[in-house]
Amino acid sequence: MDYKVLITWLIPLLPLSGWLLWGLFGKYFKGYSGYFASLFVAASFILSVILFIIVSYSHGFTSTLYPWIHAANFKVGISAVIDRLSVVMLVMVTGVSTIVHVYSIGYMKGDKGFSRYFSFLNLFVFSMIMLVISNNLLLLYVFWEAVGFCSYILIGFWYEKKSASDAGKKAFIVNRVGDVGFAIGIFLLFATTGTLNYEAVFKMIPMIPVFTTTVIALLLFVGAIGKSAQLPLHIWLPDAMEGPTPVSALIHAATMVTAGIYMIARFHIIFSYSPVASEVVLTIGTLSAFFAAFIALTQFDIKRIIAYSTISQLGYMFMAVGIGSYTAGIFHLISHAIFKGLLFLTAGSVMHALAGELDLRKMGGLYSKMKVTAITFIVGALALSGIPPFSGFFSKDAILADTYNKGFYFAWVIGELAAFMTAFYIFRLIFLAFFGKSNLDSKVHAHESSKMMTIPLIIMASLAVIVGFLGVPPFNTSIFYNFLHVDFKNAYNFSPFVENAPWYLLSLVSVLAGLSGIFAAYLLYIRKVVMPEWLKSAFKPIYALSYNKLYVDEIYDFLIIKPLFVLFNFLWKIVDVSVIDGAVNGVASSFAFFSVKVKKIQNGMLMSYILTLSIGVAALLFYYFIR
Amino acid sequence: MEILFYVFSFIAIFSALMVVTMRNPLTSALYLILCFFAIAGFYIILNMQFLAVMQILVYAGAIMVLVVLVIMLLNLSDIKSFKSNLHQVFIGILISVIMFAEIFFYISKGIQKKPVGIFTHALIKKIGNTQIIGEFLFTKYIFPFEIASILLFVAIIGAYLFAKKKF
Amino acid sequence: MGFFIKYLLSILIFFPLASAVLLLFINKKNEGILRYLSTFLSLVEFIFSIYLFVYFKPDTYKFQFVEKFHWIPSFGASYYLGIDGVSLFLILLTTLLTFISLISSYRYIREHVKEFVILMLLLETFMVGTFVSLDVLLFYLFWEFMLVPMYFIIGMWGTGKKVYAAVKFFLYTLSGSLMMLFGFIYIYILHYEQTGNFTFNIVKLYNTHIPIGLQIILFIALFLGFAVKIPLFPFHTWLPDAHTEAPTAGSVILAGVLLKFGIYGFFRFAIPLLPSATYVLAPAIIILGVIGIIYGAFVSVVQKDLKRLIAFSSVSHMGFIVLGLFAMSAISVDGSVLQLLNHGISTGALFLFAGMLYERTHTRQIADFGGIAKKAPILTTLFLISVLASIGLPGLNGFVGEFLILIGSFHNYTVLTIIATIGIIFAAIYMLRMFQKVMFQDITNPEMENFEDMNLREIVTVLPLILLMFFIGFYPMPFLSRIDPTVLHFISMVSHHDTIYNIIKLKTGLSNV
Amino acid sequence: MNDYLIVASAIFCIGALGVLTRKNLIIIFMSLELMFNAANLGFVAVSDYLHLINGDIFVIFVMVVAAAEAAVALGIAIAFFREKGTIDIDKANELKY
Repeated sequence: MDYKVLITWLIPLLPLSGWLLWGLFGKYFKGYSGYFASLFVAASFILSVILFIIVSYSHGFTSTLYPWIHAANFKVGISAVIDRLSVVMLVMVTGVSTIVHVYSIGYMKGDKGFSRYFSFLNLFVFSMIMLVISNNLLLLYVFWEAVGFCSYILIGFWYEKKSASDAGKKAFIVNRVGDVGFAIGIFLLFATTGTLNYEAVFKMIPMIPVFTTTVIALLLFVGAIGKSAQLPLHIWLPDAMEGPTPVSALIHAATMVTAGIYMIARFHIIFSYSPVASEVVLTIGTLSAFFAAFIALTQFDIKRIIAYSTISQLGYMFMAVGIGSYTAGIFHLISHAIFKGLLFLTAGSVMHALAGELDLRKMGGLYSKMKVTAITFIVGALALSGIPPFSGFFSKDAILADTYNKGFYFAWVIGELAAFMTAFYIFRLIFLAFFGKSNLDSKVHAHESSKMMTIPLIIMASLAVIVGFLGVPPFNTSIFYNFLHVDFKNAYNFSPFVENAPWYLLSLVSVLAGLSGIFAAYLLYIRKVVMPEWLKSAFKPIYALSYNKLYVDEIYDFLIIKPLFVLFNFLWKIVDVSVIDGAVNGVASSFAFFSVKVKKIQNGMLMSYILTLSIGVAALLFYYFIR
Repeated sequence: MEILFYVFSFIAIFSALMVVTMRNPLTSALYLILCFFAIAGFYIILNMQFLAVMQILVYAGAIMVLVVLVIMLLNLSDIKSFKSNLHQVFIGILISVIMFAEIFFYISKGIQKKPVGIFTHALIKKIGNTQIIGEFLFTKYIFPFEIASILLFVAIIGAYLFAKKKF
Repeated sequence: MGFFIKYLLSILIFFPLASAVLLLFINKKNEGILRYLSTFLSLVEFIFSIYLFVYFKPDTYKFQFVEKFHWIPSFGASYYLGIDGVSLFLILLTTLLTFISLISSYRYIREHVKEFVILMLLLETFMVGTFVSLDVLLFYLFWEFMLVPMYFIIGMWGTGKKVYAAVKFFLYTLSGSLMMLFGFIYIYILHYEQTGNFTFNIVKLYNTHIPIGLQIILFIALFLGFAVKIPLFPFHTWLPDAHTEAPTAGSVILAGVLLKFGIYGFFRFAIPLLPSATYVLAPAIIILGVIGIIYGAFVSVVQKDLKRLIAFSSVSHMGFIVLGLFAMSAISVDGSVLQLLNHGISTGALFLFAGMLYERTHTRQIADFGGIAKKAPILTTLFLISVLASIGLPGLNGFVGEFLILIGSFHNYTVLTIIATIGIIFAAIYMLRMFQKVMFQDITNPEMENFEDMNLREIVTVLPLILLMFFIGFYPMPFLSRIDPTVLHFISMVSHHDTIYNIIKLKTGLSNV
Repeated sequence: MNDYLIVASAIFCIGALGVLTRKNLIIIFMSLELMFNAANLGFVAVSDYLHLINGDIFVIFVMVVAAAEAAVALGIAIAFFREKGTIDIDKANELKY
């Protein structure tokens, strides 16, 4: 076997074997399964880096492990495509996974499901790797669902808690709604092109009618909405924070939720040939970016704030891919993976220190008690707010600049507004949690976390600083752009540049938006120029809207879930039991009714039997007579 | 011959009517024997002397003796007739009459089928009806004949079981 | 060995019968011997059926292992056996599930053990016989014989309203199959009128020319027989009762094998015999199937009884299979056949778990459970895998079949396929709701405190099924490659009849749904 | 031949009348015998007309059956009488639902 192929397949197989090992023999490894699991993933990471180097100095390739489903003219294999896009994603996925694995060893220490946890985590890494390297839509769909399942099982990891298992179930089902759209898209694609292989599909796309392409693209996008938690299917992500925090960092910030962006980037040909679908992507992305940030303004649960922030940042990425700036989208994906992962991990560290406390109102003044955590958190927050020289600045700015230059001014304005709100809510969190008066529960003894947890934080924080420089503005000339753009050069250029505003002016606007957000938070929560309570009462309807998350859950509950359950009960109790079974039993009981009548004839009197018999004989004779 | 036929017919039908109308079972039984004799007479007219003899031996001899014996045994002669349901009597008569009418019409419509067999009166007379029946019974019908013997055997056991004091 | 392979099908039919006769001579007090011996014998039977798999030639659609003897020459009935890629796997499924359900009932069946094992083996004989008969009369005989042991299994060892359930099952299927018999005899006589010789040989009957109007009537007659068995909406109401009240082994066999006969009957008899009628009626049947998918899923959500929920989910799953079969594309039919196996495996496993839960707690009400995951991690893991297989999670068996069905049907029946696809959302809802309430959360019912995890016997019971789930999920090729030639031949056999259908469609202005 | 058949049917119907109207078990039995004989007469008459011998043979078997029936029926009558103290046919009414 070619060594490239070997490396390619070793990358997913290492975590897969890890899953089997810890899953089946977890109890024999005791506390060491975490170390081994991290080692396996780290090995995958190293191999990914090697593959990255190979690909950047040569060209991509595809490789088939074995034929999976061959039925009539439907042929799909377990096969991988290795090109620049997939190696970038591979390095990101395995890298973040490695860090999170190491962090988890400290975080999950002493949990009775230790091995189980690492087993599932490895399974997730396997699925995610396969998702990014798969070479056909079916395989993509398979691991698309598989990561959803891992998310289900990891969110509901502490299954005794009803809220946790509820959240897992909700995540799975909402994801499934998206997946159904995705699946139908695949069906339509197969019905039109007759194949599911990427290359073959992409060759066909320019030849099929735009309308069909649009429908396919929109259906695929439904899957992305579900997986990447965009409006209106975002409801599962905040609830998913019931899971262990490293899981939130890995799955619900860095990797799985970005699958939607990866998918659109991967299928950029389909999307670029359908401007309408791209518009929809842009719209949904913009709305999500804005409204999620809006909701995050007033939340008090730190993980939920970060979760809404994730939705918002994913919205930015969708904006990018919606305007055809795929490279910028992927760049933001990478930098977001790092700084959002960092934010979650630090939030986990805070939680760990405070024995699981998540409510902002019960924190405060933590800076003095846990310096490393606080500083790394602030680094992450600065990156999120888009303050140079942190990575978020470069990546977010690349997106917003493209939005402006391609003429989507409205989206640009919303984007800048959201950037302001982003900076505000994340620094509100910082000021409330790390500074100011301590509102801690007296029983809780806050302390810095162990080395096992802080070292990953430091690594992530330094990455958050470094990675940004891969995309030094102007983005179109940066290293990252030059590396990745090769893969997108076949895209149909549906939105050419219409403006050419200088990059530094646009950057200035973004930075100002971020800084003003931070300043506003500073004024409100540190200097207390205006009391937040006053604002709350002054803008009561808006506050309520934000605090109650736009009432989306309630609307779904009222409009969909409750009527459906009424329908279900109706179908069962009325239609099934009464109508159908009633009809059947009706036939049966009508027989019973007649037999009660008829059995009177059977009165035991021999004479009447004989009489009946002779009437019958007479009748028979009569029949012969008239015949 | 014609005269004999009508005489026998009259005796047979009259005694049959008597059988069903007499109140005393014993009287009925005696009329029944008379009826059997008349039927035996028919057989003789029809050249089946063997059957006529069998008729008298088996029916009048064996069966009727048995019946009379039972009547005596149960001492039924002095049990007066049971209250008959008028309703039922009426329907019975009606059905019987209808049935008879139907059969009568059916027969009088006539069955125009030519003789198919070879056993003409002359042949039967020549060979002798007993011999013919015997030959058939022990060659072609040997199997039913044997079955009949088993049936009788079973009947004996059955009758014995029924009449036994305790089941 | 040559002899063994040559008469393998007869051996497969009569071995369980001989085993049952053997068991007759064992004193009914020796329950242990009865159980172990019957398990062993069914294992031997399963091993025999593996020979079938090994010696099966994958690259042909022709009937294999054919045996043909005269049976009733004056009727043209013969003892004609043979299998193709479809019946091969159904036989394997039958023998495997019989073995498994015999092991699974060690604890559940406490009384009349002898009668139970004998009935199970008899049932196996009849089921295998039904799958291998290529003679309509032989098929019908086995088909009807099958009801008798099942009737007793439900009626004697069931729970609750067991006699009601058994009688309902019996009458429902019997009345359906009488209609079917009528259809068969009609075709038989038609064939006689056309060719002048009586034959029940299905391969010869395929060539009968039947006018389209008559085809439709006959198809409806056969349809009633098979649809009840599937069970297609609205003929499904016997299923929840029968499943719920039957003992575990009965439910497993019922769900795993008996439901397959309906589809198998369509595949082997109704569709090839009456192809034009199939094309005319397929949209209607598919609509029923899709209603079944959605309806079964909806009703499952609100079920309170564990087994009843699984039973309704069967209705939903069988709807998918009907959709795939009648969509008449090679891919979807492949998927349907594979899904037959998958449904047998995953639903069989679910019933086994329901049985285990019932044995421990003597309740089937979902609300009575909760928090079992804490007490029984192995049970939870394996149960979860089965639930996921039933949902159709990728990587497990259910996905492959379901996906093939949907992608194959999409071209011909776009809207209905989309509706069916939405059904898989509800599959996730009802299964996960159930699983959460049964396994997760905290223990609320104090009786669950003493819940024991699975013992070795129970693990052995479900392990083959769990392994199969993974195997089919990851590498379905050994199955698909054997099914595929048969299905392609099936499609080519019926597809030239769609011209007639197209003419009718033009005349009546029917459009594809 | 027709005359014989008419006589036979007349006897048969009279027998039927007896069976239908009377309640005495013994008389019913005797009426049955009448009907048997009517049938026999029919057999003989027809086989005489058609020049066959089968009907005559059949009569012999009917006689055998009649004899057997007589034995069993009278056995039943005795048993019935012992059980009920009467031979009223209407008292035999336990054979019902």
